[in-house]
Amino acid sequence: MAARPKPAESAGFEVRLENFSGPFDLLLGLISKHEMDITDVALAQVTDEFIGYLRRLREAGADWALDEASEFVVLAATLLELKAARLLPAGEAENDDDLALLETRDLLFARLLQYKAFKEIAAIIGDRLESEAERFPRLTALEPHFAALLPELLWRHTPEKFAALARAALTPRVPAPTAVGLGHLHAPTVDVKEQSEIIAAMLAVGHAMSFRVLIADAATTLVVVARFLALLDMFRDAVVAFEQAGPLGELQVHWTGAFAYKELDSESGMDRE
Amino acid sequence: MSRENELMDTGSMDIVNLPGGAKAALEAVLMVTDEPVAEAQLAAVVGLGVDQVGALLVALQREYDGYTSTCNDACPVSAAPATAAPRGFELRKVAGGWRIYSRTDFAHIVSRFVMDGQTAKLTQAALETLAVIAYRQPVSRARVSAIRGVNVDSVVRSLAQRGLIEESGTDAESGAVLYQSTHYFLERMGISSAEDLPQLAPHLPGLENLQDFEDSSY
Amino acid sequence: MSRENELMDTGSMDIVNLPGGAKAALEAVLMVTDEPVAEAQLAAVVGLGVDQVGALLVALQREYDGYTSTCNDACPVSAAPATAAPRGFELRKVAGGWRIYSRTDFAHIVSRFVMDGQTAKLTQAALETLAVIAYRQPVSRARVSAIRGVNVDSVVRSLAQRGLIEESGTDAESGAVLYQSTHYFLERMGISSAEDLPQLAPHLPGLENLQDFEDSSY
Repeated sequence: MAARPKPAESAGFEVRLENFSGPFDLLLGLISKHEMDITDVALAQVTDEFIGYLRRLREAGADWALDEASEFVVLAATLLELKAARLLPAGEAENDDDLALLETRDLLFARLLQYKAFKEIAAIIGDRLESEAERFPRLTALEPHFAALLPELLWRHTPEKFAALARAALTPRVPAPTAVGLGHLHAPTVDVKEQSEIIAAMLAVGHAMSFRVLIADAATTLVVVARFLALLDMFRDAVVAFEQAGPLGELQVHWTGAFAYKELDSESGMDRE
Repeated sequence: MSRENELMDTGSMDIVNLPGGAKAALEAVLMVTDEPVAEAQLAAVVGLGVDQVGALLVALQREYDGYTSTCNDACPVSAAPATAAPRGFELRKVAGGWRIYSRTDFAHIVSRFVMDGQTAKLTQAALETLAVIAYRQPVSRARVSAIRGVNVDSVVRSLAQRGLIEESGTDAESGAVLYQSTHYFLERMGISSAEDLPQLAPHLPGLENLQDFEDSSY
Repeated sequence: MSRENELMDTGSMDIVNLPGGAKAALEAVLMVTDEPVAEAQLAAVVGLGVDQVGALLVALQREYDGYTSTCNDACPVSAAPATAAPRGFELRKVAGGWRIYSRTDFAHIVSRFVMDGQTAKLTQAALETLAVIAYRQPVSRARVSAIRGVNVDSVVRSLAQRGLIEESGTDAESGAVLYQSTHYFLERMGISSAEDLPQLAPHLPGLENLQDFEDSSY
């Protein structure tokens, strides 16, 4: 399937990973490296190369191997999707399913091309910024006799008001996390926080409980997942501890936190009293 | 309109009588600003029409570039070749206004004096993010992320800190913060408006219907 | 001394070949610096002798005043009357060196420009920047940018112009200019020293943890 022999082991993972900033980048690199159509890229081969590369990274003590690995999973999924769509006959679409797949294919290619276009534009902008940096603007302070013409400053700030302003300005601005669209999810949402309260209430009786017991009343898989995530959160907050006799054994959960879990919820504004 | 013209004439009277005329008056104003000055503001200050001022500025620009013009004011723009040595500075229209810059030929000399504004180069990731924002503005971080295929939060923050992008309200539907490029970005690019950016289309072969797909939700 | 001259000659070689020659190189420097530049410093940078540079500066000065000189560089100072219109700017030798100013004939127009559109109130951005400087002084612009999340260069310039902040030396490590609030600021606040500013809550971030971020190379 591969148009060229596998590169020598010593060549390593040729795509310049230190510069790559995401799956599209890597994908473009791969396509140009193998000088082939996306359908001809042997995913297995690329994966082998990548795993070998990661192993060498780890041996070399690079602690960002995990980041790279997770990026690669995204890449592999994109690649797989692209291949699946690409292998379809490009002729007339027979039915709606074919059409949908073709659209998927086009969409992925369009996104890849768009990404490539922005890379090219970024290079142009970079060159432009660099050449413009050779010009220096006249940046003069007003001569004193002109500066004196500026209207007298209106100042209505008391020290207290000014301090309030400083407080606001010095408070770190935590940017809202990038919003992830949930439009494609149809299942009713389950609130992890709510689930942790339920678990806290169950564990409040005082003795350890198995995970099986904690999810006994879960109506859907989603609730099971949410309870599991809630337990992870609570473990992070050091209010529960886990115990497991052996691999695949029953998971026992202990309450190790303060008496009431709701204290941890103070920031959510919930008050159950 | 006629009344306005009358007022302008009164204003222009005393300028024209000054040595160097209106062109020198414009130069004098350009000497004291630390940002590009809009034609309209210059026109108001010297008391001439915007068109007249625009023509004078172009004449000055040509003079600095070495095209001699012995005529005073309202000099016709000729297609003659440069006949004098260019000056060490140039007049440019950037970010919607006019401003004096040192000529690039002397960058190596000037840079020894001016440390200010000597900023570190942008990384590849920052450049690509900046490109997407400049061409898709106003745009949310989520959408930039979708186009670039990676999380862009920290890059967006550093671009804002460098003054190249800024917040511009929120998306009506999602409430997400939108970003746009700044005047400072235009200044740094040496262009007058975002419309002067190079065309994106030639870099997107066969994607005439790009609009459709890019607006789809990822 | 002779060795220094050799070095200078090498420098002047390429400058003379540039369009406009050494005179244009001097103009380029003078046009973008906002403080008087010493003749010796200019001479070192363009790679010519101090005497030569002094003569070129006088030639430039006369050119701006309207005495035409068609000769390039090393132009003999003639006593002929002004034959061209003077420029809107002039080159003056003041204490410490040479600087380009707007021509005094146009002071009334420049004044009009300075007063035009200037409001007596500080913008929100300026106030917040002033607050950060007042509470974290002495502090560099880069640090203030890091805290505010936006580029503060022009705001800092206008605060300095307003006399609310001033330079206070440079950072020992980075060499960056540091800023502090002024006596005028204290006067306007009605307090006698910066220590009299109301205390802020102790848990507000200092500058320590911003170090990493602002030093990252975006």
